[in-house]
Amino acid sequence: MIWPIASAELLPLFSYLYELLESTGLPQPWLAVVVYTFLAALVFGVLSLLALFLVWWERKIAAHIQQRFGPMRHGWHGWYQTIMDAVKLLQKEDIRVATRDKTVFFWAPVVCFVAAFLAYVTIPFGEGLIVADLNIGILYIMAVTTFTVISLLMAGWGSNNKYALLGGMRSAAQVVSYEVPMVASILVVVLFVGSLSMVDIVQAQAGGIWNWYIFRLPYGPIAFCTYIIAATAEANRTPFDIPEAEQELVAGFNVEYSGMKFAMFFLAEFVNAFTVSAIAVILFFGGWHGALLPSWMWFLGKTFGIVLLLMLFRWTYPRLRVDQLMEFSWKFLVPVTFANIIIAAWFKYAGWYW
Amino acid sequence: MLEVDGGIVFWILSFVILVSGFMVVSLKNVFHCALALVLCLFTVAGLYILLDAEFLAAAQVLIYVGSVAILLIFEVMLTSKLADKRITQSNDQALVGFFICTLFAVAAYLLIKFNTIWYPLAKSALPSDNILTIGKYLMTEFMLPFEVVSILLVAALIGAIALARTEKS
Amino acid sequence: MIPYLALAAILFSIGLFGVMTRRNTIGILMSLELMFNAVNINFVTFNKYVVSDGLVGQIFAIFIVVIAAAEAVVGLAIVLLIYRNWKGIDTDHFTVMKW
Amino acid sequence: MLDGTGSMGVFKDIKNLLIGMRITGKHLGRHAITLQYPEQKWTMPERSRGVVVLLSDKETGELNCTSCMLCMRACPTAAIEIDAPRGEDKKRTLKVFNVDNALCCYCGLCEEACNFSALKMATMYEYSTPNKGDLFWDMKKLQEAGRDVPYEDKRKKKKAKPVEAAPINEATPVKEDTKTDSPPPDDKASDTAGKEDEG
Amino acid sequence: MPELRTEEFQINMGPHHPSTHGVCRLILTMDGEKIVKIEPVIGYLHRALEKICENRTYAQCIPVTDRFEYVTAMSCNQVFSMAAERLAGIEVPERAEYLRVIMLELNRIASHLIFYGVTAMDLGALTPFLYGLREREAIIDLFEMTCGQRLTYNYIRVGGVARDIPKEFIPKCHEALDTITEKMSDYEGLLNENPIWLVRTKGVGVMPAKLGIDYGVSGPVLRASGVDYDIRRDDPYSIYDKFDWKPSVRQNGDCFDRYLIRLDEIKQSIKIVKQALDGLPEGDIKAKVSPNFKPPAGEVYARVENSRGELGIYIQSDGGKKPLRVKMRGGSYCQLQALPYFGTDCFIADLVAIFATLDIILPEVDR
Repeated sequence: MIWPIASAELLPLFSYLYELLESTGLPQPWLAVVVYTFLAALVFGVLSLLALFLVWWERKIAAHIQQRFGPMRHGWHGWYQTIMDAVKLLQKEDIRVATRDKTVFFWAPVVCFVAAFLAYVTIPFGEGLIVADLNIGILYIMAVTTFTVISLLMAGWGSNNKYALLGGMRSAAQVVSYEVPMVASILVVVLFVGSLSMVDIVQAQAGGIWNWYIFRLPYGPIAFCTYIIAATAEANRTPFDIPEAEQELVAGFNVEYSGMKFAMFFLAEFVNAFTVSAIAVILFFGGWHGALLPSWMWFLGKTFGIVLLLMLFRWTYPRLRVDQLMEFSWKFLVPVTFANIIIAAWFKYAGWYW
Repeated sequence: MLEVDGGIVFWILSFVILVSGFMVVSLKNVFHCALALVLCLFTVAGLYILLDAEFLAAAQVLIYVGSVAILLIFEVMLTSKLADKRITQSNDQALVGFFICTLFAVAAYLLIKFNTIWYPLAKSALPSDNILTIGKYLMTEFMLPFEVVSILLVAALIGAIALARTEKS
Repeated sequence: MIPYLALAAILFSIGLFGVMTRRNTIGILMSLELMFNAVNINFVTFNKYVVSDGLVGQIFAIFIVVIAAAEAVVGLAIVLLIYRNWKGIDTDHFTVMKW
Repeated sequence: MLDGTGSMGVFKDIKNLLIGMRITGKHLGRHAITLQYPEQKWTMPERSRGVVVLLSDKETGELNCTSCMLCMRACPTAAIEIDAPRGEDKKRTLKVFNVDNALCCYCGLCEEACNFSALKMATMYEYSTPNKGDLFWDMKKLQEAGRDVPYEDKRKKKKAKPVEAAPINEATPVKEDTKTDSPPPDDKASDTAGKEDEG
Repeated sequence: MPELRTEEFQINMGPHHPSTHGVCRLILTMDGEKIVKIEPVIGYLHRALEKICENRTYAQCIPVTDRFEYVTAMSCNQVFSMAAERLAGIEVPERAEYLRVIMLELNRIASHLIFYGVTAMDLGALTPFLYGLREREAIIDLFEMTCGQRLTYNYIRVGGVARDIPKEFIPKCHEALDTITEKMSDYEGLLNENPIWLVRTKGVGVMPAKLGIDYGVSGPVLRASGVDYDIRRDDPYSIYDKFDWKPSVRQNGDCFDRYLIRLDEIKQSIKIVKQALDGLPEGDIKAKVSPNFKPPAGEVYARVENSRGELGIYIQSDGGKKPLRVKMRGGSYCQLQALPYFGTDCFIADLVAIFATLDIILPEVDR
């Protein structure tokens, strides 16, 4: 039994756990079930903590941009404020609209939450620190993240509220149109690696900062820019957060949600932000590669750097209007990314890339 | 990877496929039907993975769930009002239809099971990297259909825009 | 192999049932998608168990998926048009050939 | 690019977007200008109009109020209630002096109307309560609250200046330095306010 | 092919909606995301201020006017005092006039800073809001130092002002104005050239000048449409004619011009305050007025230019110590009633932008 998730740094811990499991005398198939359940719980736990940390971090960044303090009450600079918030949301009354569509209303946050976490099956947190290295890696992530849209549509419909419905429809239109430039930006990298597997993509960038695709590829920076714009839109963050848009749609699709259901949407949003940042790091910034520090630290550090960029976007720019958003995608991003692919393909064909 | 008997997974998946598929054609609320369709298509993707077609599974989810189902849901939202009275979806011939379809299914099953001689292949395994192979096929043997499909897609895109856009007076 | 084909056959008949009995146009489109999927399952199954080499079945399935997407787009555009003109999307509305 | 200014517009737009990022990024490194309220407090300016208090004579410790009722008449919301029946020697004795802080609109007209330095709007502001009835302050509470409030005695120089209160000696500026987050710890106003809270 | 129709639906924007700046309800008829019809519903904040004034003496009315338009409460104090002074024929000392102008203009700057922040926030940029409030805080501190209150000042009185400024006011005021002048580059850098901001505001919600005049719109909103009309210059009150300044006018009448014109006005106001601080004479700060003075019977209408247009007060007196009738006229009301005529045929997001750049204060509408 080889642990699929075991980096050089964490291997001793995992092998010890495995021996412990084996000593209980479980048959092999059941052992695998236990192992994978344990892994799922581990990834889920780590990601929930990461999301909570991101919430806190975003509040801190926002506060300091605006020359405030942000949360300061719980612990050092309020570091466990978000945990307390989560506990509070758990305890809160679950307010349900009487005219809601019961099934849809209930399942929407669940689908959103699950979809947000599904992507982490193929994201390598460090060298060998990956649950499953699928050969369709990046395509798989693109595929499962579309469930977020379904969940937003479900929330919009299930709430039986016009604002929520508008939010859901906006999100559908937005995500469908930004998926195209996002995939097209990713293709530029995939073209050079020749594989969809996440591990292969990262391995191709081994050695030195100049091997990172943002520097190494022709038009790498442009691909990164288009990717990060499309990713901001996919993660529903300002300046593309029109499905929520407090000032227009009050809170869009999650206007009728409260308590734990709201918390699920909220956490999923931050997990999504982390996902797109992690993909950006894997594609353009060399994934876990880096000197001295353990690989997972490099990965997390780089990802938080990209998340910081997303946060700066959020707290600097006004929000686009819904039709301008579409126009921007179809009239600017799509042509640019397609041209980028053609140029990159030419480079690849001619063997010019360095 | 996970060493679970493929048989159990198949039965679970097919159960979900059939139940959700029946929900698609029998539920009163069109929105619920669309969601059932999403579930059905997603489980079909799981079936593809069992059949060693990972790329097809990903494409299924990406295209069906990510685009077609969203389009359908969008359409439902555009065309039926919220808090609408449930739209009548079945007609008087439902029972007859059900009977005919059951007959069709039984006949098909009998044909498959008893009346056809299948030639089970010598277990020459599928290509290990099926994405690579599909890519090669699309660029060599199936080049022409591939291009034709792309033209079809463009035509569909333009056609849809032309149909749905409002005329500026 | 037989269970896969049987599953596909039943799914196809479910889709057929939907196409025959639904009055709502979107419902009919959804049933059509079910039928497409049943066919796809068949192709992929044959690809695994019958064809000795290559991935021709999967390629066919991919083409079908693409064509289903195109069909959905055009079909839904037509549905939208019908809705705008008749304020409803039941098949009962389709009583004229042109307007 | 967004407003269709053509291809050259893209670079201009990117430049302007980066300018915005630079401004917010610049602020990210700066220190917060807000205060952690219950622990740290601003120094209230001397003229700040907080809650109404009754002032007492510095030597005798008795109320300065002469029951002239001017403040009661000046009050636009009738928040002040005075009952001072004339005694046998035709002099009024103050029996009831109530201020309903729920009605008070903090306009400061009563303070200006008073010619005897009998009441003042002190700089204290922390008297919120979950119970509306607690906002009704009677004479004892008002006197207690005004015990340590510094004031300028107007009684000696009768009607010298009608309403204008000249700035008192060490009138502290509003905020010493808005850039620091910790005001001087021993702040008189907040000290008295704190006492008030306990009382 | 007949004209294509789509389903219209109604949506209630407000009374509890984040971008209606209070409790205003707009009944929107929507065609998808497009707005076909707007129907404002007002009155959720009605407090009968005019009636309350009729039961107060003139001095007691001033705190009531503070609540009329609380973002620029100084203007309300000023216009009521002006009306009462004209009624009773009271001369205001020169120093008081200077102090009044300083306070009015500082208050205008504070109001426009709020406008800057709130408009940016309504369009999704949250940071400018805090920046705008940060500089406003400096001005509010000046007010608190002078009159003791941060929002409801009750500072400008009939016959003068309530108190003289403390001695550290002038250096502090210069400092605050310099900070604002310096920070203006930040404000402009964040939004003025930002392409997202430009597409969100340029050409959106154009109010034709004629429509504005027809519906009594005034102030920055009208000046953004190219009408050069400023009460401070055209019907001079107080001592505005002594200073060197000019009203800012822009031509397009869209949201972007309405936004820019406020930034221009901040600069003009800084200019006026600086001149007033330099020329501040010594002398009395208040004419001798009894608290319960009785103006002769008659009627008067006084108006000032506040940051939302013409702010007017009509007082009718029967010779008693209380006014017989008070009528308040605020700029926001006229802007809100013009909104349905130029705010339609745009997206709901545009309506938010238009509503924000009209800078409506609901208490002024509902009174």
